[in-house]
Amino acid sequence: MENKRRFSVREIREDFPSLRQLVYGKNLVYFDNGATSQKPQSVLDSINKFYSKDNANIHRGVHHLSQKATNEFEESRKTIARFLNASTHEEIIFTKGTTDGINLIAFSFGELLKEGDEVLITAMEHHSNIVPWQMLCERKKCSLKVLPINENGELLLEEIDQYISEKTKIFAFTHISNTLGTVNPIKELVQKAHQFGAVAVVDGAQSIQHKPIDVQDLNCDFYLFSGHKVYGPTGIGVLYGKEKWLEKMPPYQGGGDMIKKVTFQKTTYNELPFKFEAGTPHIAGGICLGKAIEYLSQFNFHDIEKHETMLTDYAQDLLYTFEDIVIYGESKHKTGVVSFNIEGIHPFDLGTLLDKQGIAVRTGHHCTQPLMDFYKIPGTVRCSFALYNTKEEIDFFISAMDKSIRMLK
Amino acid sequence: MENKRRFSVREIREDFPSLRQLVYGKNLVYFDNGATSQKPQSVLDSINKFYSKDNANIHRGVHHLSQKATNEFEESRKTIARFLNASTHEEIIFTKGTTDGINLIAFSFGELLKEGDEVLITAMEHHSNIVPWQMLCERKKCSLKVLPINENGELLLEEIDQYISEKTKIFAFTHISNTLGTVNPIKELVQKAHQFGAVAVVDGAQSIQHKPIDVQDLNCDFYLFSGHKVYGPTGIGVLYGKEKWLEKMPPYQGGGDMIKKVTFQKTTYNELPFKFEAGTPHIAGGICLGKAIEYLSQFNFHDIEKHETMLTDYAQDLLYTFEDIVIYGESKHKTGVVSFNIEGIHPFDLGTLLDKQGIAVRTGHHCTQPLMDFYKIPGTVRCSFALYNTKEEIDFFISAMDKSIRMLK
Amino acid sequence: MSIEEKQKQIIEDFELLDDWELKYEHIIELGKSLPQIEDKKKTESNLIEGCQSKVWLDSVLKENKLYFFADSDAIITKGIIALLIDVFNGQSPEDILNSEVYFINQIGLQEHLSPTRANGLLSMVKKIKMEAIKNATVN
Amino acid sequence: MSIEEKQKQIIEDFELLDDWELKYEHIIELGKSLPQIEDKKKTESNLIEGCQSKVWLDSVLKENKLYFFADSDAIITKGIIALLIDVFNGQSPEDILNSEVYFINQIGLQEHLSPTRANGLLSMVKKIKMEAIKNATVN
Ligand SMILES: Cc1ncc(COP(=O)(O)O)c(C=O)c1O
Ligand SMILES: Cc1ncc(COP(=O)(O)O)c(C=O)c1O
Repeated sequence: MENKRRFSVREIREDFPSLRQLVYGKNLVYFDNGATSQKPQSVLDSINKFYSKDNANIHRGVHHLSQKATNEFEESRKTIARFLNASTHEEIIFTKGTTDGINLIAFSFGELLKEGDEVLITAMEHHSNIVPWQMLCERKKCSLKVLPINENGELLLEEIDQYISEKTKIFAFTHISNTLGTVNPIKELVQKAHQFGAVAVVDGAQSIQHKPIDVQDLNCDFYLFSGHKVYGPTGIGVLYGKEKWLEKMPPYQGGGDMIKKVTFQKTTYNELPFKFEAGTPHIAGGICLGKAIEYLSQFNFHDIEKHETMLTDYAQDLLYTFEDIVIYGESKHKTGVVSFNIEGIHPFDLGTLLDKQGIAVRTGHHCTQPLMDFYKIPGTVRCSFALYNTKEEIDFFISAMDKSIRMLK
Repeated sequence: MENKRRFSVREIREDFPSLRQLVYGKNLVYFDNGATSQKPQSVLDSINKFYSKDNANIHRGVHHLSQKATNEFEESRKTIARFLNASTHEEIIFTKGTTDGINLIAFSFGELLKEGDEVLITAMEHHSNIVPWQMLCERKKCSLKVLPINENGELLLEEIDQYISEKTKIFAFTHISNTLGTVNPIKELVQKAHQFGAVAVVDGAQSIQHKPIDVQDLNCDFYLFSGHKVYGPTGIGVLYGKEKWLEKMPPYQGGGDMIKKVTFQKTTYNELPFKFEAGTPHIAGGICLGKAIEYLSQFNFHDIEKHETMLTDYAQDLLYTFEDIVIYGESKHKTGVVSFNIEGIHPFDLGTLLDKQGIAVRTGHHCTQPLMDFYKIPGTVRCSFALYNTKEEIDFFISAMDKSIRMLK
Repeated sequence: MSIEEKQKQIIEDFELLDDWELKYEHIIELGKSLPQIEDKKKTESNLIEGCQSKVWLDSVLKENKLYFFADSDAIITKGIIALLIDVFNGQSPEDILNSEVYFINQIGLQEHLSPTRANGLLSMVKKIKMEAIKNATVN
Repeated sequence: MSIEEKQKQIIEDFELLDDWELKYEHIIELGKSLPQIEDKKKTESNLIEGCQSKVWLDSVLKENKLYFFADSDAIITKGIIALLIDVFNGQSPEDILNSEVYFINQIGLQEHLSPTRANGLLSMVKKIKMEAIKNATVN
């Protein structure tokens, strides 16, 4: 057993400078972590160090700075590979974010699809895990199937055989719903995909920061996440892919670094992971995402999960005391997110008044319009938690809710 | 006339913390600016400020931080639009970099091409301005034509009519060659493209930092650059496109932010520029690229050009005093870059010994292998200059060259 | 009263409301008292879709003066709309076109004008001007 | 001498070369004195392509001992290759497989082992091990 850092929220909060600020003269309460997380000082320091000490372009330079930057970039790739338990660091492709990664798969793996093939997604997907597949299906004349959910916001697993078949080539689903907080049984879903010969694409945008991930144990074919949601920088993300697929897939973008040899007649492509990393990558982002992962790795993940689930339950229990509350997503397997409405009140109005009290929640459709259509609502108010949030913040949020509702009713 | 900052290299160097460092105990001499530039303190400060004060996801949030971040991101877009003199800021698309931008055009504008159409590039292009077009031509059964150069590294303009015709739909060329420093007569090239009904794509990766750009005056259809080469962060770049084309082009990536309405049956796309910005963008990168552009805008561009051309000429003149030197690219219109070899010495050996003396030059093919094939060499040693380089650095470089050659011969 | 005078009036009114609660209570009040528009007027062409709340806007021209009818599904948006309508109602298309809306900033509601597309307010000001253009050229 | 002893020897030799110039002069000297390999041995399959310099490597097995022949178009790369060959020449495939190359780091040439793909050195160590595997399994 490694010796992990003691999980103390008070100490953790000290690590995040952006939490110590006033909004309209009030202490910031940041409950919009599903959209993006705040960054620890260690990540800020590493960004600053990179740009003021190590900044250079990578992979092609023989000079000292270039080699230093290259080493750090490639070390970060290894850190991430270990974090996900990938079999080799060559399975770690740096992307712009989850969206970029899904588009890469939809385009590149998509090239292996034929007319009449099917792609299966679920009814709780983020637009980023819907639109690229729609575009692929249009391009390749394939069809898109959607596994439905029940009112509790759970997948209708008992009906899955109506939606998956030998025609299904890709089954893409989210690990945790960004709108409902539902935790899907992804190991089971991966097995289902494989049973029918489909690849399983796991959208990990909302799970990487909440749960330990072991891609070999999950046996998923692809797993994606965004740096900015896991305490890292913006503009960087990761696509994990099984080597056998990445080897088969054609490149997505062309450019520097992804080639072995270019002539005007013929171009041969570089090996993994570089085949999928055309152009100068987000060097600072790649290096500092590694630092964010190191930050997270200090802790025992069990402590993080316990704390975040406690916050979710606590918030939910207190919200249920409001008259006219509707909570969306009532699965027993749920974490990190509470999405709700007060009947007769528009989420925008509630969000605006909470904001005036220093509380950052998200309101709207959360890039899951089909889910809003399912519940027949324009949007919800969503609290999403991170490891630095506290019960006291939730108490304050509840009293602010009280005041806001009184003002609006 | 605006009041511009006095151009003092000594003062400018003070702005760049990374220049004040030792490499193997020697003062860093950074001549690898063509690969990436160093960053001024103002950019570092803005990155730090963003992550420690304003960090939030943008466009969809009603809360204070989200609005602040959104405002800064969109202000940056306007700053860049003004810098390029775009007709509207909606013509400014944030990308990952030049490579990403060219791929976007090749994919999306490429959808408008038909079998038998042609794409024209030049013999001095960077791989990023070759491979995406090769991939497009393969996908759409089009053919790729290449305008040749002469030994001096200049386009054979007098022969262009053999390469361009009514079949040509895209003419893509670099403004300044990253390997040779040749400055192409792009206004003329744009006119030529238009004369045959082709769109003109200008690779500005090596010009944005050296020359004032006025896209309306150039009348180019697309102009691309990378943030990291213009004193800004990594992982961010800009695609300028004429509104009329951007409106016609289908989206490139699907996801959040680029849609108006998603249902499983039908998705409608958002307006410009968002149609081309799927997913959470590189928010910090976008904001801080604006700061880099503001840094550059303090100066009169004429002063920058004068200084950098002086450095280029000075280095070249001194290099000519070496026996057995071959300089590649001897156009009269040349700036920022000196590429050379000493006969009988491999560029890698020279680069290694210069590095040991604290001098960062680039060696190799500079992602222009066809150009290396043209000159029948494995690579060159390349010095590329930025506004903070000095004559004294060049003097030191020349003496280090002297020592290195003595060791190798 | 001219558009200018209306805006000054609103700014003065809001100066008395010296904390955010009073301000927003007032706006919510205005939102509640703005007459809803009929469902049949809530057409696609009258709709300004923000990312967060919907806004419908309709207008009629009477004796070269424009009158606006508007609604929103969010009450705060509706309150701000009520202020906007109050400023522009009964003004000529030309005056509307030549006017500049600055009161929203000055009463501390600038957050509702940000380019977040979080609500349809910015688009609404645009739409009001569009209506003015339409009616000014007919003229 | 064993692989271990050879490496120790090289490290000791380099300790006397106490600045970068002496070190690199020595490497360049080694590079110059390493016999070139015949052009016909410079085949595709013997080529290790780095981004910057080319390396060719060939081997023969004699009485269960491996002997290497190598070349490069860059002289510094060739010098380091000469050191590598010196370490591995005349060793058994098994010993080569079980060895760890650490001397490059210890003589201050770690920059040549970075994953920049700037030269073929890392790949060369790999290739040497591959040759050893090939010959060890034949055995
Ligand atoms: C002329 C030219 N085009 C394109 C590129 C590619 O830029 P990036 O790697 O930032 O995408 C470069 C930079 O290396 C370049 O010099
Ligand atoms: C479940 C899910 N998938 C995908 C995404 C898209 O991530 P990004 O915007 O970082 O590309 C998000 C984030 O909003 C998400 O929550």
